[in-house]
Amino acid sequence: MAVRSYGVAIRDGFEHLMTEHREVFTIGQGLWSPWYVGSTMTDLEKQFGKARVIDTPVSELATTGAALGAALCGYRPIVIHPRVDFMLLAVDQIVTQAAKWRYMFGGDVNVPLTVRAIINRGGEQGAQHSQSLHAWFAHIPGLRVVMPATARDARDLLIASALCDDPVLYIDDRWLYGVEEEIGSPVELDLRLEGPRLVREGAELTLVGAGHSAWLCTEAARSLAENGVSCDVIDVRVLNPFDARLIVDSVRRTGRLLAVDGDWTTCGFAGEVIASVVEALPPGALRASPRRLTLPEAPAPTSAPLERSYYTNVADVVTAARQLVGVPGDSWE
Amino acid sequence: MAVRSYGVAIRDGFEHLMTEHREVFTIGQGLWSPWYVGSTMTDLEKQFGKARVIDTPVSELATTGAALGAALCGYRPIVIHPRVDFMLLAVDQIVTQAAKWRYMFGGDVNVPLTVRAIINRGGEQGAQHSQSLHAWFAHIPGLRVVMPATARDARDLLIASALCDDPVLYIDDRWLYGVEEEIGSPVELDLRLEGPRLVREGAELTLVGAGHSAWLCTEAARSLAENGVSCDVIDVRVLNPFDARLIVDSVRRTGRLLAVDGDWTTCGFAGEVIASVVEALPPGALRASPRRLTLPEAPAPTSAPLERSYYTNVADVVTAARQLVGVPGDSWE
Amino acid sequence: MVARTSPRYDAADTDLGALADPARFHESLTLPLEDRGWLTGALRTMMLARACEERIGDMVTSGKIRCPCHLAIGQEAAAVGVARPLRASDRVFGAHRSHAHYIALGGSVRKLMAEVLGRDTGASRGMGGSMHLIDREHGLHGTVPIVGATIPIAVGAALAAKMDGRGDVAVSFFGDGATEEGGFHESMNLAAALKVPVLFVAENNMFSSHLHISLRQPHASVARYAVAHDVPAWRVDGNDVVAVAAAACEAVARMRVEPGPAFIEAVTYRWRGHVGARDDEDVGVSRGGDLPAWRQRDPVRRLFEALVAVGDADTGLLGRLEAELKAEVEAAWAQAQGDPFPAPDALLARVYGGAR
Amino acid sequence: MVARTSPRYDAADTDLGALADPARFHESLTLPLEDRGWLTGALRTMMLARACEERIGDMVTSGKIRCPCHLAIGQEAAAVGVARPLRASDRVFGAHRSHAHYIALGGSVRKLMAEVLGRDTGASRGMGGSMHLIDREHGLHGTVPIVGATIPIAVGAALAAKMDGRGDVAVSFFGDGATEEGGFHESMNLAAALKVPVLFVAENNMFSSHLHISLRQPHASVARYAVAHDVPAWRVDGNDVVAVAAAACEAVARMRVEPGPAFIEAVTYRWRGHVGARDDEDVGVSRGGDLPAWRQRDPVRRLFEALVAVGDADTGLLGRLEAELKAEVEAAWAQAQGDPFPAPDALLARVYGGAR
Ligand SMILES: Cc1ncc(C[n+]2csc(CCOP(=O)(O)OP(=O)(O)O)c2C)c(N)n1
Ligand SMILES: Cc1ncc(C[n+]2csc(CCOP(=O)(O)OP(=O)(O)O)c2C)c(N)n1
Ligand SMILES: [Mg+2]
Ligand SMILES: [Mg+2]
Repeated sequence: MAVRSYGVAIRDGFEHLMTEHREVFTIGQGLWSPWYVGSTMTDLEKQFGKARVIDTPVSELATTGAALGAALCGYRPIVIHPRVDFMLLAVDQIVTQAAKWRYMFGGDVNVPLTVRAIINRGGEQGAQHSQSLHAWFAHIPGLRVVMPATARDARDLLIASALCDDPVLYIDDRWLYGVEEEIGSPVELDLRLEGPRLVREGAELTLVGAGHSAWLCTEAARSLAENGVSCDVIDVRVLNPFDARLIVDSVRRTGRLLAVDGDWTTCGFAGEVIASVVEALPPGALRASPRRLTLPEAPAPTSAPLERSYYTNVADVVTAARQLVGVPGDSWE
Repeated sequence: MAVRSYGVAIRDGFEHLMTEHREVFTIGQGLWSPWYVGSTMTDLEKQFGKARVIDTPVSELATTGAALGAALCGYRPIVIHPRVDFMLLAVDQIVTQAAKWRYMFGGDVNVPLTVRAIINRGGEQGAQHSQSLHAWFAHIPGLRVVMPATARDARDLLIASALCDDPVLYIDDRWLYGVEEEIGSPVELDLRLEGPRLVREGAELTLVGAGHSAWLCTEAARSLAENGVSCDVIDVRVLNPFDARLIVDSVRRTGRLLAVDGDWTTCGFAGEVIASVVEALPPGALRASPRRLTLPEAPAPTSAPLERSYYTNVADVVTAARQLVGVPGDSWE
Repeated sequence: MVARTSPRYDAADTDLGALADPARFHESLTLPLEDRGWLTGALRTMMLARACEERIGDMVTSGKIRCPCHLAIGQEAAAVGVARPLRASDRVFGAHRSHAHYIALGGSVRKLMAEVLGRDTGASRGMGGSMHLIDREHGLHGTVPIVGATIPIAVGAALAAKMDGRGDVAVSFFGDGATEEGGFHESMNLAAALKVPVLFVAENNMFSSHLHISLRQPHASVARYAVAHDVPAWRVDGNDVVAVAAAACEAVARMRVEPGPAFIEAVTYRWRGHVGARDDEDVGVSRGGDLPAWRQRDPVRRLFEALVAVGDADTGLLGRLEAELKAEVEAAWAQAQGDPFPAPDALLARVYGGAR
Repeated sequence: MVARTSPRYDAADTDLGALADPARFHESLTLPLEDRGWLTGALRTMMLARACEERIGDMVTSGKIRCPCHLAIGQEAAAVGVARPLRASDRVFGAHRSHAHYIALGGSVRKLMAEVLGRDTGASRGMGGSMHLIDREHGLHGTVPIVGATIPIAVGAALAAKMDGRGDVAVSFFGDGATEEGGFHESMNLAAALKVPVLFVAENNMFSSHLHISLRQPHASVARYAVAHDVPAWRVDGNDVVAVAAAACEAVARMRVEPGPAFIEAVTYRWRGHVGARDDEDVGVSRGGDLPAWRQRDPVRRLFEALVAVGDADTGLLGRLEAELKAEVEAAWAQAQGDPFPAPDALLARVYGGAR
């Protein structure tokens, strides 16, 4: 057991993969850069050589397509997009090629491609350097979508993604790079068996989130508990294929659901959580109307005060939870 | 009043726009082609000249960006993508540029760009020639998304889109081109005032859909009525910004909701309809769990029998509706 | 660089010159002294591809085939010539017009027919139809209809081949229209930067759907892009299977020993319309009246006459082969029609991988 | 084509030759006989851009500015030279490194400072920061940080200008890295096909973030792409404001009368790091030790010395201007710091358009 930050744990995942699996290599922008990918790939090119840690021209589409091509020929490439925003230039390769390749060729072709995209927001970067859009990709059959919320998952789900024979979009979040956890040595999970996890048990409310939103839920649940509100917290982990059963069972017990998502509302993942739950539960199973806590329906602003109010924080989750369970404000001191 | 097919009505919309508004022009692939865009633009280039009806190289991204650039300089371009699938190569220009342009430059810049995308599926075309993905675009603040279901809307919402000062994604569906309606002369609507429309009133169930799905709902409601099940049918028309109030009010009355959508389930538009409704209604307002009828979680197959079972038809809607209202099967002959 | 047996075309030329003149190159081919044995086989393969596509065209017209079919009739020499130096461990990718690529690499006619009929016995098990063909056994790793989509994928296959270190190469077949997609340029630069063994094969038939290249690009020759991206290029008469094969052999031989990209522009013409069996003039697309002349630049006839001239074929061969191949295709078609469709569970069972 | 006053560089050359040699072109500029009046203004504008960016750099270091700032210190001549033939009705677009473009076109220093501070009085009303600048009054229609994104947008602005028929042109500023985006090539071809008056200005500083162009492209000169796309191209010393202006004047003059694209490759170098005030060597990016030599190719000093040589400036001018501009920037900064942030309702009120 050792204390690992989320960022360093990602690097541990790369190190494990490239040491144990010769067919794994990484390609993308900024892999030889001191700042592009934070602490998550530091000196990998020195350790494994620039032939397996490939920095590229500013060509998202070709780089992603090339990784797909290598995946079709016996390798397990991990293509890196330092921002989700940049990856949008390559959606054709991810969504129309990789995700459909096995199917349109009869089901027998393995597509062990991992696309790693980094959510990198805040810091007054503005509208074009802030998007997450995980809902877009969770919408696509054939594409597995993973969002780790803890250091262990950051490492082990990266490993599971690379070892999976289907294309996987692995999305990590810079806001989590500093979060630490005590973890053991790397484990090779079978991604097809992974799904949402109950990370905290409670009785009055079910809090659901993925990635950084799962972290917000956990933090909020802690402070809610101190104020006598006990919550189930579910870390979604795998957004597609989405298995809602654990969430449904939880809401059946708590009767209340708050879905937190650091993305936009309309057709977003929080709405999917709510829809999946109410479809599965009989009418009358809820004690309160389910609620989602998401971004305002606006692009990301730059101006500091606007940016502060734009993003959801732990206090916002606590407030929303409190309203849902109907705890009056004054009982909160 | 004249009987117009949906396809020809779109052409009427172009004709009105280009006759009445000198700043309107169209650009995209296949505009001089006899087959690309069906009956919707026939001979427009002969009528208005190839300087205003511009066919292009196979360059979706540059063509879309160019239309945006013209929109920023006093024109009202309509860029055509003969298939949603091709448009994916241009999502950066639509989602990261056009949709955010006004906002990131302070709110005062008009972006009167219309992107017209055609849903063109079936006919054993397969996985790469079948996507709709309207949920993706409805997810983006700053981008208005319109899906006409009738000939009148096909024409008048196209006109409203072109005359709107915000970027609009207008999605029409080839499966509707033959649907006829008796309509008057073109009307210039203010898109900002348009939204979902109640196209049929009933008591037991609320059917909701957009574009071709709205047509399915209307057809199904007719046959359901013949069998004693009366439904509200709501044609969504404008998916973003999404105004769910009409749907919420309907479900408050009927207590039952079936959302039909010709797209995938996870993070799709049907889920958004359900989430918006249950968020707004008090617990216990529903008489049955809401339900969505969407595509199977698979890319589009080509093989005829698989393709037949892949797409939703009127009978599927009727069956799902019947189950929701709990009408036993045998009472149906 | 130029292919040995064809007139010298400088890849840097921005226009096609004589190659674009349909009145030229009707004469029979000049055959190389070596490598003659292969040519009779090449004739047969080109004729087989054509027989398949003529059959498919008829069945599209009759309505028996419903998936969109893009026929390469008239362009067979590009596919067959490029296939000359290839081996099963190479990785070939195509696009929407790839029946000839599939046949040139040795694909089964029965599986092709079954695929366009959506049968479980098809090349893609009935999941892809004409626009999605695969035959990994013979090195065909996939053809898809999103224009330009397989170009970067082929670059990655070449990267894999380079990492394997066994001298395999990747090949990307695409058309002149695909050179207008940004991904094509990104791919050329990436291949040059990574020095991977990918052969870009542009079949320049001067049309993208209904539009002649003069309406889409300032110049008619696309090899000029290879020059800009520092990729060695050959421009050849794409209806001269000997010229295409010579360029391919030269390019591939070098790539196998010294990994790096290469480019072949094969100037050709499609006899049929963009999609389906018609010729498009029926629906008002002007082909400048060039079609009849282009039919005279027939890659099959030109090779056949050359073989007769050097005594490698008798005058009756063409007719005998035609009859034989027609029968072969007919038999495959008949079998395919009896083949089963994918089972209903294929709809959901083929999306994700099975147990590891 | 070549710019009049600079040595003849053939745009078809694939490498930069002397232009890439930091030891060259340190001497003062050769001034044209005509158009001298403009040069003193050009000196002042280049120095103003630099003064603004030095201030911004300091404030980034001090933490007073938090948005990412990409400084163009050392590259001022490209912006100021290209601005020479432009008028307010032209449409200019930039990218992430566009402070100098904004100043060169006449943008307000106060609004620039307010923008990087996120104030409602900023160029983009505090909604964009350093990477999103607009000043339509002076012809700047937008700068954004998605690499290559404004290139096709500029092509469309040029299409609009052509439709307007008033001889206006569009200008797209971008870097060498942007030429690796497919959209750049699509845009060049589209501009050539539509014959629209867009001037593509590639500021080739030989770096994309941490990577030298030799690690990204087979050749160092990007003008070769213009040749492939049949776009008339000039390659100039980007630190020679006279050479840049000459090329721009020639290109724009032609475009105004006869719509069509043109391309200028301005070879230059950035003195600071990719982002922020540091030089990147501090974080381990090797710049090959070229930085000190490149500082000697200072576009400001070279113009100043030339002006002194011909008697258009006295030796004290540089110091006086420096002090004056420093004070101007300081004042603007002070005012901007007192400016209000956007009101809370701006968060949602600026997404869609208001009443028609
Ligand atoms: C990304 C994309 N854009 C547009 C199309 C429509 N389309 C299908 S084939 C084709 C023509 C391509 O021309 P070319 O590459 O020369 O191939 P050819 O048909 O001549 O063999 C086009 C534009 C498509 N399939 N994909
Ligand atoms: C589409 C996209 N990919 C990657 C990036 C990250 N990025 C920001 S600036 C930059 C370098 C661009 O280099 P160049 O175009 O030469 O401009 P310069 O920084 O030299 O002025 C990169 C890669 C981005 N912003 N957008
Ligand atoms: Mg073609
Ligand atoms: Mg640069």
